Amino acid sequence: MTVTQAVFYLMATFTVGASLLVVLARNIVHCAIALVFAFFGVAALFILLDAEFLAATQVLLYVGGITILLLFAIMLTSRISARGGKIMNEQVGISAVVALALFGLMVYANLKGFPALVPPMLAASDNTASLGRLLLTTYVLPFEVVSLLLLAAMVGAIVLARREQGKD
Amino acid sequence: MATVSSETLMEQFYNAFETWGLPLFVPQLIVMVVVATAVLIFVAVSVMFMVWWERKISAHIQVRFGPMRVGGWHGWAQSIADGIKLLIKEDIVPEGADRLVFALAPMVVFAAGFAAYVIIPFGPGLIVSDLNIGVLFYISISSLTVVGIIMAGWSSNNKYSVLGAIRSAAQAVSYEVPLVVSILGVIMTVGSLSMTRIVEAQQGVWFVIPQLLGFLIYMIAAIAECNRLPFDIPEAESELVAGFHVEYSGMRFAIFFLAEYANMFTVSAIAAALFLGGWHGPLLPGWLWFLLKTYFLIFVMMWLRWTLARLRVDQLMNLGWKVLLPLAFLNMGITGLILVLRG
Amino acid sequence: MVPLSHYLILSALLFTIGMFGALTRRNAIGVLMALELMFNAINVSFVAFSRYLPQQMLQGQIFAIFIITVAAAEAAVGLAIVLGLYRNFKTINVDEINLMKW
Amino acid sequence: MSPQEMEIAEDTQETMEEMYVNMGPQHPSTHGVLRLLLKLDGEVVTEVIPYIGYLHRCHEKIGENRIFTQIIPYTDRLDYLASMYNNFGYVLTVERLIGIVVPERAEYMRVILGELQRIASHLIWLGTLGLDLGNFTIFMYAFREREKILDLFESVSGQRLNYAFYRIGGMPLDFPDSFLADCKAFLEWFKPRLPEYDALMSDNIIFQKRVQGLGKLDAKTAIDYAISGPMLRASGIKWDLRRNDPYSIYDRFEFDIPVGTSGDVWDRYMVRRIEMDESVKIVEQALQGLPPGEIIGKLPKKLKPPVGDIYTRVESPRGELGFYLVSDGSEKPYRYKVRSPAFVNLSVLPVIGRGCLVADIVAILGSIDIVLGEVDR
Repeated sequence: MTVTQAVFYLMATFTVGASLLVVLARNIVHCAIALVFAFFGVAALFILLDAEFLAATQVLLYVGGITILLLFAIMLTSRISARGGKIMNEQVGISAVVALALFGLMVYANLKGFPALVPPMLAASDNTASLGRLLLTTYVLPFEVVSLLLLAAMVGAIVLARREQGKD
Repeated sequence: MATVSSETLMEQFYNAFETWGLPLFVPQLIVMVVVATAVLIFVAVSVMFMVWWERKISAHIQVRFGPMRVGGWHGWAQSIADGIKLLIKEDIVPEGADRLVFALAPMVVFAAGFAAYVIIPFGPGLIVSDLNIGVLFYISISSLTVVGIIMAGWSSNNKYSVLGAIRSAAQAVSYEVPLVVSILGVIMTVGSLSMTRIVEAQQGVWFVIPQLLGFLIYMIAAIAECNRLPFDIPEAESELVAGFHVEYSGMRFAIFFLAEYANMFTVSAIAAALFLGGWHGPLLPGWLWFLLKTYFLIFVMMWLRWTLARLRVDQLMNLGWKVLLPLAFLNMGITGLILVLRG
Repeated sequence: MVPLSHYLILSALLFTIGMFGALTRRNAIGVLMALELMFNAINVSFVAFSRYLPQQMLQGQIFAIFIITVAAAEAAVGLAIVLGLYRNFKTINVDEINLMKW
Repeated sequence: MSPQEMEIAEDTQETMEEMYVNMGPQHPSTHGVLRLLLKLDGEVVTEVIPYIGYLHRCHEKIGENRIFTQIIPYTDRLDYLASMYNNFGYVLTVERLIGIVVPERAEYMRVILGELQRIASHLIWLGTLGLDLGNFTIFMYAFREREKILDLFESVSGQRLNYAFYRIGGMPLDFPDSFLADCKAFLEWFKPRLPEYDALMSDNIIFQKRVQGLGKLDAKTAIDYAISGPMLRASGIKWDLRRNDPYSIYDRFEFDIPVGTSGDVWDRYMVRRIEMDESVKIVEQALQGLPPGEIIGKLPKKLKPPVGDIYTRVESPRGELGFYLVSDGSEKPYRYKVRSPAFVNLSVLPVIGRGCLVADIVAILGSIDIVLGEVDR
């Protein structure tokens, strides 16, 4: 087993464990903190896949942005020291069956469809630079569309979250 | 040149292990541990120096002497004594606290501060790892601090600490944006995110001259990121007692303290590398120049802290979003325009 | 080296964990977190494809960037909706929010 | 919402959207053991209720069981940052009740010490307001100057905080020989210090932005709540007992009464800041005119005031400090009541503190300048 493999399996286990915690932990703040670790695990996987830029973006956006936002929402909506109470609805059984079935299906397809593909040797070129070039040439239209989407989401979020004046 | 000899040394080191029949990752691991320990020692020593220095600066600004006894000369050993005191203090976990998160929070904060040292270019070749996404790495890893702060604030089971944590999250999110945008001017001029390349590009003119606006915005946002006066709203002593770390004492508090000063060093070092020409300077060796510039910026931060009053939360937000951010965008736009016109 | 299928299986595992969470959590924010997990799972497989398939086209990474952006937008709007729900219903348990009209 | 309802609501508090926070009694910015119950909406304070009584000492009841001279040391503990002035107010009341004439020299000594005390008290207020706003340095500067005033007091009375130095009928000791020179030297040294405070506080844009327009108290509300002292003057009402109801020898001195316009924290700051200038002027004039002679008037062996009551008020650094004494002809007062300015001024906090931010509550409280020893008595 090489170092890369060892790191991969380590990070994979770590990520899966953290995401299980996200789904199963009783305390919602614990879920959010576990989510941070899951995001970190995924970022580490990105580094293994030679996608440093994506890894940094992942940490910046998910850890620095989305998790903070989630924690903010948790603090605003739940009791500060809330514990106990049911966390799952009645669909646990059927959801588990569906999820397991889907997982089985995907693993089956995987084993059938993708033989043990080994990555091609990476050219020494800078991944980040070519990524940037691609984004602003071939994919410039989706890039602009996405920025529009972000703008729309920002306006929407502000309108939704703003309290109406005079009311409340 | 020091770099060349160190590289050949490393090669010999790796070869020795190969001849012993050990896999490559053993020497790699050893190198990692050694480097990490060296950085850790540097962080600890520099933080102790900074704490003592800040006390001295504040004392002299306030017509006092500050620590004068411990260690003889101007109380130089005061921080060491304080550190030992904190180490041997009782570790108190408040009742109703979430023990796991409470214990984890200082580690997260410190890890984030510590990880940023990876990309600080102390001198030519004196960098832990010259990542090709260097600046981006720093920006993303520094955002982890906020998670630690929220963890600390929430797990303490104290309303003041929750308020502090919420304030801190709002502040960090607001000031991260102008901070990043203010750096973009430099990155666009150099065309690389690598710290070494950025410093090398300042051979002639330091970026503080063409990017003065960016530098000022960066410094203001950086002070806010460090939660220091006049932006120390998350821990505002007179309002929130101590903000997110109200309930921490002893060793855990010491780690927060360490992380705070380590962060201060990081933002100053990044500013020195991005805007003040890093290790470039006449006569003195490069690493000394770098440290001098960094400590000068730290001095400016301390000076501000002991002179100014604290901003209010809404003023802080207004400053971040309505003043710094548009100015940072303006800076970026002008830089881009000049770059395009120059071809 | 790690074969591609291992990455894909990991991605599938993360995705199903996320899906299970999205289907079962009562807390609306918990549901959003599970959704973020699913986004991440998909990103893993995209980036893995982009690394493993020949020609080094980087399209996978481009896709991942767009997904991250969309996820950020989704989180912002989703949390705003959660806040709105909380203001109106004083709860964010999705199985208690069952009125079509308020 | 009544306090009881808020207590209940506090127990069932829900989220950050609506949160109840106890500020104090152990808190760095409540200037002692004041407890403020804040109802917060995020950062905005929607309700603020001061809870007092943590320093209650039954001051008035103790007074009713002591003979008139024995009460003097207790008055020190009222407003412990302005002990001289508390003594001043109390002995003035007893003197008026009995009808004792105080020698000229003693009156001058009282004014000199009282005005120095006013400066010292305002210095503490200045320093702590700076501290509340995050400016640590002004605190140290203010304390450096106060230290010198305390040195002067120590040379006169032997004490640094609780002097118990005024006596019914005059003063117990004359100034030491070096006092006049020391006091003049201090004033010469102190006058150039005042612009330093301006540089650190009022010329600083952050300070200006923080306090201007904050905690506005209009003249009508101020009168309705019986606000007095610098707070009342900041609201635009020119009312200073040294001028409007002169006692002792204040009618002999030239001094201005600073008045604010809008009654915000900034105006309160400026009023107190200028009052320090004016106090310096008064002390200078008093030192100039200090006559030689007796320092204590003629007193009967036993102090037995005639049956009757009296209310006397003086302008303490915090406002109208009043003493109400009812005598039944015995050696002890039948009723002894203190009207403490800090207590009355604090009562307006729920009005001016509503709707501002947590940080502003601290600034407003600092600008009211309370001393808990006087609030709780």
